Amino acid sequence: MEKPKLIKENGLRHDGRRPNELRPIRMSVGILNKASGSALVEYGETKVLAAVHGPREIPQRHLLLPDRAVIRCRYHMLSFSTHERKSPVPTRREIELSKVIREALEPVVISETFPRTAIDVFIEIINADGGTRTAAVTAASLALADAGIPMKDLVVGVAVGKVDGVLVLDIDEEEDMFGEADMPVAIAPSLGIVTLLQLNGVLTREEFSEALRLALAGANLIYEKAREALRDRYMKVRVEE
Amino acid sequence: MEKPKLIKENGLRHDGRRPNELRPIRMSVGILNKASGSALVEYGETKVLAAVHGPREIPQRHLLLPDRAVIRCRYHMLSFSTHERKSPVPTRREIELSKVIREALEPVVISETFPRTAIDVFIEIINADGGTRTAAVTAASLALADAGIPMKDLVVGVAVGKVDGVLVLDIDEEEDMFGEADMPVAIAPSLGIVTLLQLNGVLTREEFSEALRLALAGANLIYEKAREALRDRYMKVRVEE
Amino acid sequence: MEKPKLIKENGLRHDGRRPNELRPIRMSVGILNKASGSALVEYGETKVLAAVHGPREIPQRHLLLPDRAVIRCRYHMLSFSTHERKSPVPTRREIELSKVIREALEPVVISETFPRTAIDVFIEIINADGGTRTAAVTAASLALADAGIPMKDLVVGVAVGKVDGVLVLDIDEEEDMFGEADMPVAIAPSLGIVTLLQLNGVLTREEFSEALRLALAGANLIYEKAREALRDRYMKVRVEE
Amino acid sequence: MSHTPSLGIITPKLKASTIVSMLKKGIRSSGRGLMDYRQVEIASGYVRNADGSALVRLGNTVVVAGVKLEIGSPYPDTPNEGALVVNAEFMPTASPTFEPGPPDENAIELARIIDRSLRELKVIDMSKLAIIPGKRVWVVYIDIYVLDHDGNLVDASSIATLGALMNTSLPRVEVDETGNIKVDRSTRLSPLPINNKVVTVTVAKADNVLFVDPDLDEESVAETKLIIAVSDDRRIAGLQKSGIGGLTESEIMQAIDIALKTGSSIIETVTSKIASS
Amino acid sequence: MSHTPSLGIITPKLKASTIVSMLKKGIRSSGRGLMDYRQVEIASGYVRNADGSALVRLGNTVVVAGVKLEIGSPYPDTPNEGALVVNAEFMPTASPTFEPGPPDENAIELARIIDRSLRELKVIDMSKLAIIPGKRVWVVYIDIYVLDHDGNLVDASSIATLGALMNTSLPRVEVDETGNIKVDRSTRLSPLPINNKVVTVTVAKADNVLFVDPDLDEESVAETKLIIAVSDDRRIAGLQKSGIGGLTESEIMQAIDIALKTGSSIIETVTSKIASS
Amino acid sequence: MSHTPSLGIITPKLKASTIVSMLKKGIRSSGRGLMDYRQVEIASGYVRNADGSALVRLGNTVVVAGVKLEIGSPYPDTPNEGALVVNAEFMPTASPTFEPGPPDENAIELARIIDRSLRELKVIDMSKLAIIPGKRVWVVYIDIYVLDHDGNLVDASSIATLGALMNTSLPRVEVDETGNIKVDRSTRLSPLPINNKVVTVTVAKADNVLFVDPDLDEESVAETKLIIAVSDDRRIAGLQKSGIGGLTESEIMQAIDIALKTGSSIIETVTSKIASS
Repeated sequence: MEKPKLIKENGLRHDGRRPNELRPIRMSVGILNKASGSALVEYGETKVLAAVHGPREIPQRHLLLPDRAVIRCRYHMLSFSTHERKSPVPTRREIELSKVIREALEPVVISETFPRTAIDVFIEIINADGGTRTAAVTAASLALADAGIPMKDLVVGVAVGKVDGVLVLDIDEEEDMFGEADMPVAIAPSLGIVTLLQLNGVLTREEFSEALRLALAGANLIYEKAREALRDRYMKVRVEE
Repeated sequence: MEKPKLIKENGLRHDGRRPNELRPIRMSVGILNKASGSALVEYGETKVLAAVHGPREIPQRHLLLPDRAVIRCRYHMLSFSTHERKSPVPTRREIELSKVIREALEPVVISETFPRTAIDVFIEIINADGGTRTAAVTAASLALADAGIPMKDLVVGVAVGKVDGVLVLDIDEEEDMFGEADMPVAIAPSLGIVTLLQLNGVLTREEFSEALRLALAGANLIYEKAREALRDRYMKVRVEE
Repeated sequence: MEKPKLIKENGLRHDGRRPNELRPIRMSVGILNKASGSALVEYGETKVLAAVHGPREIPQRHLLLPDRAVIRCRYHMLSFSTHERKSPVPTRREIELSKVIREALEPVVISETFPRTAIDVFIEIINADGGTRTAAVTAASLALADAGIPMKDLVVGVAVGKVDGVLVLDIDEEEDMFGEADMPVAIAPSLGIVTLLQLNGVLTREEFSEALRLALAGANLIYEKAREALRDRYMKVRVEE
Repeated sequence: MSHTPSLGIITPKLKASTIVSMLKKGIRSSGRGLMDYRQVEIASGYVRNADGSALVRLGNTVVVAGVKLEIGSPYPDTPNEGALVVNAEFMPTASPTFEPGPPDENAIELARIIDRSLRELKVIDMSKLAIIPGKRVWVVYIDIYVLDHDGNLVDASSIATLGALMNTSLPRVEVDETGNIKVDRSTRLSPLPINNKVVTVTVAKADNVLFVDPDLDEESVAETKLIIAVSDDRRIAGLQKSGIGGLTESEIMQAIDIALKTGSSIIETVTSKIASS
Repeated sequence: MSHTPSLGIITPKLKASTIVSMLKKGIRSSGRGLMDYRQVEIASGYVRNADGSALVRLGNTVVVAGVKLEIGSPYPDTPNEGALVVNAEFMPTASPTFEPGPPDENAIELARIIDRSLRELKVIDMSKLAIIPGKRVWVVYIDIYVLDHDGNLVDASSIATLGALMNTSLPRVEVDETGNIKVDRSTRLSPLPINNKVVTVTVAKADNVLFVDPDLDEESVAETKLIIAVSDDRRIAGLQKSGIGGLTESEIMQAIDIALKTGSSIIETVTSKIASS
Repeated sequence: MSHTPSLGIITPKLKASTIVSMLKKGIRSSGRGLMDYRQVEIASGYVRNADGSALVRLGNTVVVAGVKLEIGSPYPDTPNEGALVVNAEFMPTASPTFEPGPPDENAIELARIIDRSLRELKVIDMSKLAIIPGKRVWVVYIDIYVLDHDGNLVDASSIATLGALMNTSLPRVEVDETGNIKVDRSTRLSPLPINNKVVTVTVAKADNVLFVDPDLDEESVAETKLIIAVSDDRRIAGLQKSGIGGLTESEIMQAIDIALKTGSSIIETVTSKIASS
């Protein structure tokens, strides 16, 4: 495929967004029946389901820790979620992202509350249109909250990219594929820390500094939506009671 | 390969059998030295070896059940048992049949006698000429009896097929491959229950009803042979003593 | 590739050695920091690293033995150690050699000293130019000694080959590939026993008898070098103290 | 090796015996009658990147099925026909008892039951899926994911599969003179050619009572199940006894009659829901 | 990782010491002398779907070997020759200590010992197995299954392999002008071309006593074994010291002499039994 | 599934708190300053059978990287370019906590970080690696083995990778008229074409103190690390936050500045050491 023009003459992106504009974002919490907690998060056409089981006992007792819960995390793509069918065998990319996402969640989960247990986070990418790992962090964070796991903060993520030389927020698949850089970022806003940071591409120091600020601004907007989604969930539960 | 004519003008099948006729059936019980029980069963050129180990302790303690023995079962084809060489990697078919055969045996094994143990059933298809899963049920059942496992009944199996529009008993490989339907059935005759039933093909309600009755009749004949084989085995043991 | 001439008119080998001549042999002991013991052994361009961990407890408790230590051994080739890149999947050859090497070491390790523990031997072939399994035995033996494991003797190995009809000592890759026979041998010289013996090729009784004597002579030379390398190691440790 | 399963989450004994005694009176904990199927909801085209997809809710059971069309080689014995591959996975999101990893025997059995029902009834017209006859054909990959598990996974998967197939369309392909094939997924030529429709109907048996569409609690008390694939012309397109127990001849015939009736009504529901979506 | 095995089924200590002390007197529990091989029975052509097969009983040890001929590509360095693949599996039917699953190090070692003996002695005339030279050749798959285990699996497998190869015949093939190959297994053209014959002879050592063909109890007391491949012209076609202990130079030479003698008599037995079957 | 690791060999609590309190005073147990990188030694061309290789010691950490060039097919979207495959394994020789077996998530992460830094900066000039454009190209396999583990495996691996690539030369190839390719490894035509150089610099954080190139003890007390790939023209060629904790925006910018400075000096060291070897 040839590289399409990603920034039009009017400065807008291929889908009409401004560089610092998010895609439409939807979140629903508590949508599964058998999980301790769950959330469905959509960034545009990227669709991610997260479910949490636990804190719970597990047969793999050698993994357990005496002073805290173990967090286990799997990032997994459904075979039809991508352009080319994904083989069911776990890819090295999925293994890496499972680690990176777990490490993004660890700083906010108060795992000391449940020693010798496991908190399991399962992330299913239902449709992939860029930014799946950052949407996954957001979904996982909501599912953990829905499961009643004590947390210091929510973690939310968004990817920034450099396309046709311009730094843009919340890149989609096409911008990822034909862009010059992709930088996923996740933050715990109240704690003031970045808990996921990767860069796939080449940036100068100044570009990086600007990209990071763009990501923080975007993530803060998503944070508001996430808190709203949680409030809706609690309201619903209270109403149902 | 082109489809051969499976029912000849005289109404007989490609190997000369009548529609409701079994192939020559041979059974020998107690033929292995190191297994708790064993049997070799042949339906025509289909040759199946079954061995039972147990009831016994196993290292996989998480599988054990407090109120009964666990039955474990593996259906496995030797690589040269089929027309094309079978790769040694377990196929999805073998995994499914291991389950279906185990579930056919479960209703007759009095597993409550041996809680916290395993009864292991290993089935080796030495030569495959149709009807391997039903011959396997018969062989496994005899091996269990030979191992002295208490049982409510023997389970015996036979496959019925629809070939050239005719329902026929105990189909062989050629009838399976070129026929319109293949229906393996296993029964515990004294208990009056069907414990294995599958249909691969399309039948009307009436055809199905007739096919089921044909299978039950055939299985009852095999049941007699199985009881005879067991009697021979006990006689032999007594004589050897 | 066409077979090259392996024995020249002057009776010397393709690399100028006499039939009963070893390649330059180098050994260094105690070169790794995190292992209990280690050694790097080179026979010409064959370069083998061995490391020992233990005696130690292991999570696989079902492997432990009540009256002795379990010896575990892995022979492994780095992907770039061979002419064609070796895939990272363990080959059947590597699995066989891990066993053969372990069995060559077992007779000299006084494993009764450490019941219910494991002594783990890891062998990495860094560059393969013939004789890797015998160099591996030598390296493993030195690493065990370096780890302070009590031993009745050192085991050292060397391969004898038949090339262009001539029996030659310490064959390299080219002699292995184009020769008529390859016979790796390892001995515990003070115990007077052969602990590894394989033959890949066809020999008459007389040829075999001569080949075995050639191997024993070569191994005795290597034994002297190995004892020297150990002495150097102890001297160095004492000096460092 | 297949082994007797331990019950994943044990239904408390008291609850179990209540369920059974009510079933014997013809009453189900959900208020359904013995022959009542739960409500079916379908979201057709749920997954943008699939060539066809459907999300199905059967009560609280949720399954998503997707179809991907890939270019591949035909089977040697059917050189001018497309090929079919059906996979199923029970996602760990669906139940605390499901572990991640390759499909276990239950998922494999489910996939193979659905595969056989499609294949034997020739649901997909494979003869229209050759691209370069004898060489390159469409391979129809159907992947089924169970997302939430409240019983009767086979029927829910079978409905999702039918929905996904009915939602599938063939992309435009161009074959150049050297035999290279270019797929243009942005242009859709025609729907996947469908000959027949099929769904499975699961009839469970507990203490000699037969009932359709068991939920998770009911499955935990059922001795066995008969899974019956039913075609739109009311034929039996496959059978599988699944589970530990046995069935009498007359129970089998009863189950068949229940399935033939229920199956055709489900096919109608699915068809009309997809038409109106 | 290879690890020191725990004895699967431990021979009771008293029994073990009895076996050893009798061996030292030259007596074996079975009544055999130290150099007596157990009786060999062969059922040639035991498996209909194999291209060659043999079931072998060596005392209570039972092994079945089968040959399948498949069309494949030659190795790049021998473009005009057939290829050979040898696999072995220890079936769980053979012993309560054998687990199902991929071959362990013992099965792999066994297969590789047999593979090397066939390959080095050029037992099969691979030069006659090209179909389209440089492109398509016969691949000879030998699969060995141990069904009942009473010791000396290598020799039993080696005999079964020789039996299966002698039972193998080449099917008729037709190559059309486009290079497509059609195999007609119902017509057999000629036996597999065999250059030489080989079997292994296993000599065990317990407390400095050497003896041939150990049974399972004897293996449990043996420190080590020397497995010697012997050709029909009484050459050594491969060696493998297997097991934990060591051997002196003179023990090795004794074992070789035992094997050369025993091996040729086994080859004769096998040949005559197959000829008369 | 990725899971919270248990610390392999636990640094005793007292030692850990000593390390941290010293770090807060700007002192490291090894005597290094917070911004001091350990000494780097390189043995270029360490492995004869590799097409390029380097053994690197970073303090007591030892890594060997090797390059193998194999002929393969190009990726469909870059038909006229070579391909790159990077693998890493943590050998059990390196630490009592490393198990043999396929790479775990840490080894996979390491390999992917290095792969991305090479790929994004176009370190290797892939456009010069086509042999038959559109059909056959060089595939550059980089395999990284950690042999001894005293911390900062990513940087050591990245340095070894750069060293191995700079040591790599292209063998002579001959393409005959039928498209067969013959590789002659005894004749080397030219070095592997390198566009740019890159190394990673790891900055660790413990109790709000930042420091470079952590050793194993320091890694055990660090909350998190930022791994920064730095190009020879002082650009950021990749980033990875690795480990459990978080970083503030200002810590990130500090780490970047440290890395840009340190990285270019490492690249100079490597280049001069290889030139002089």
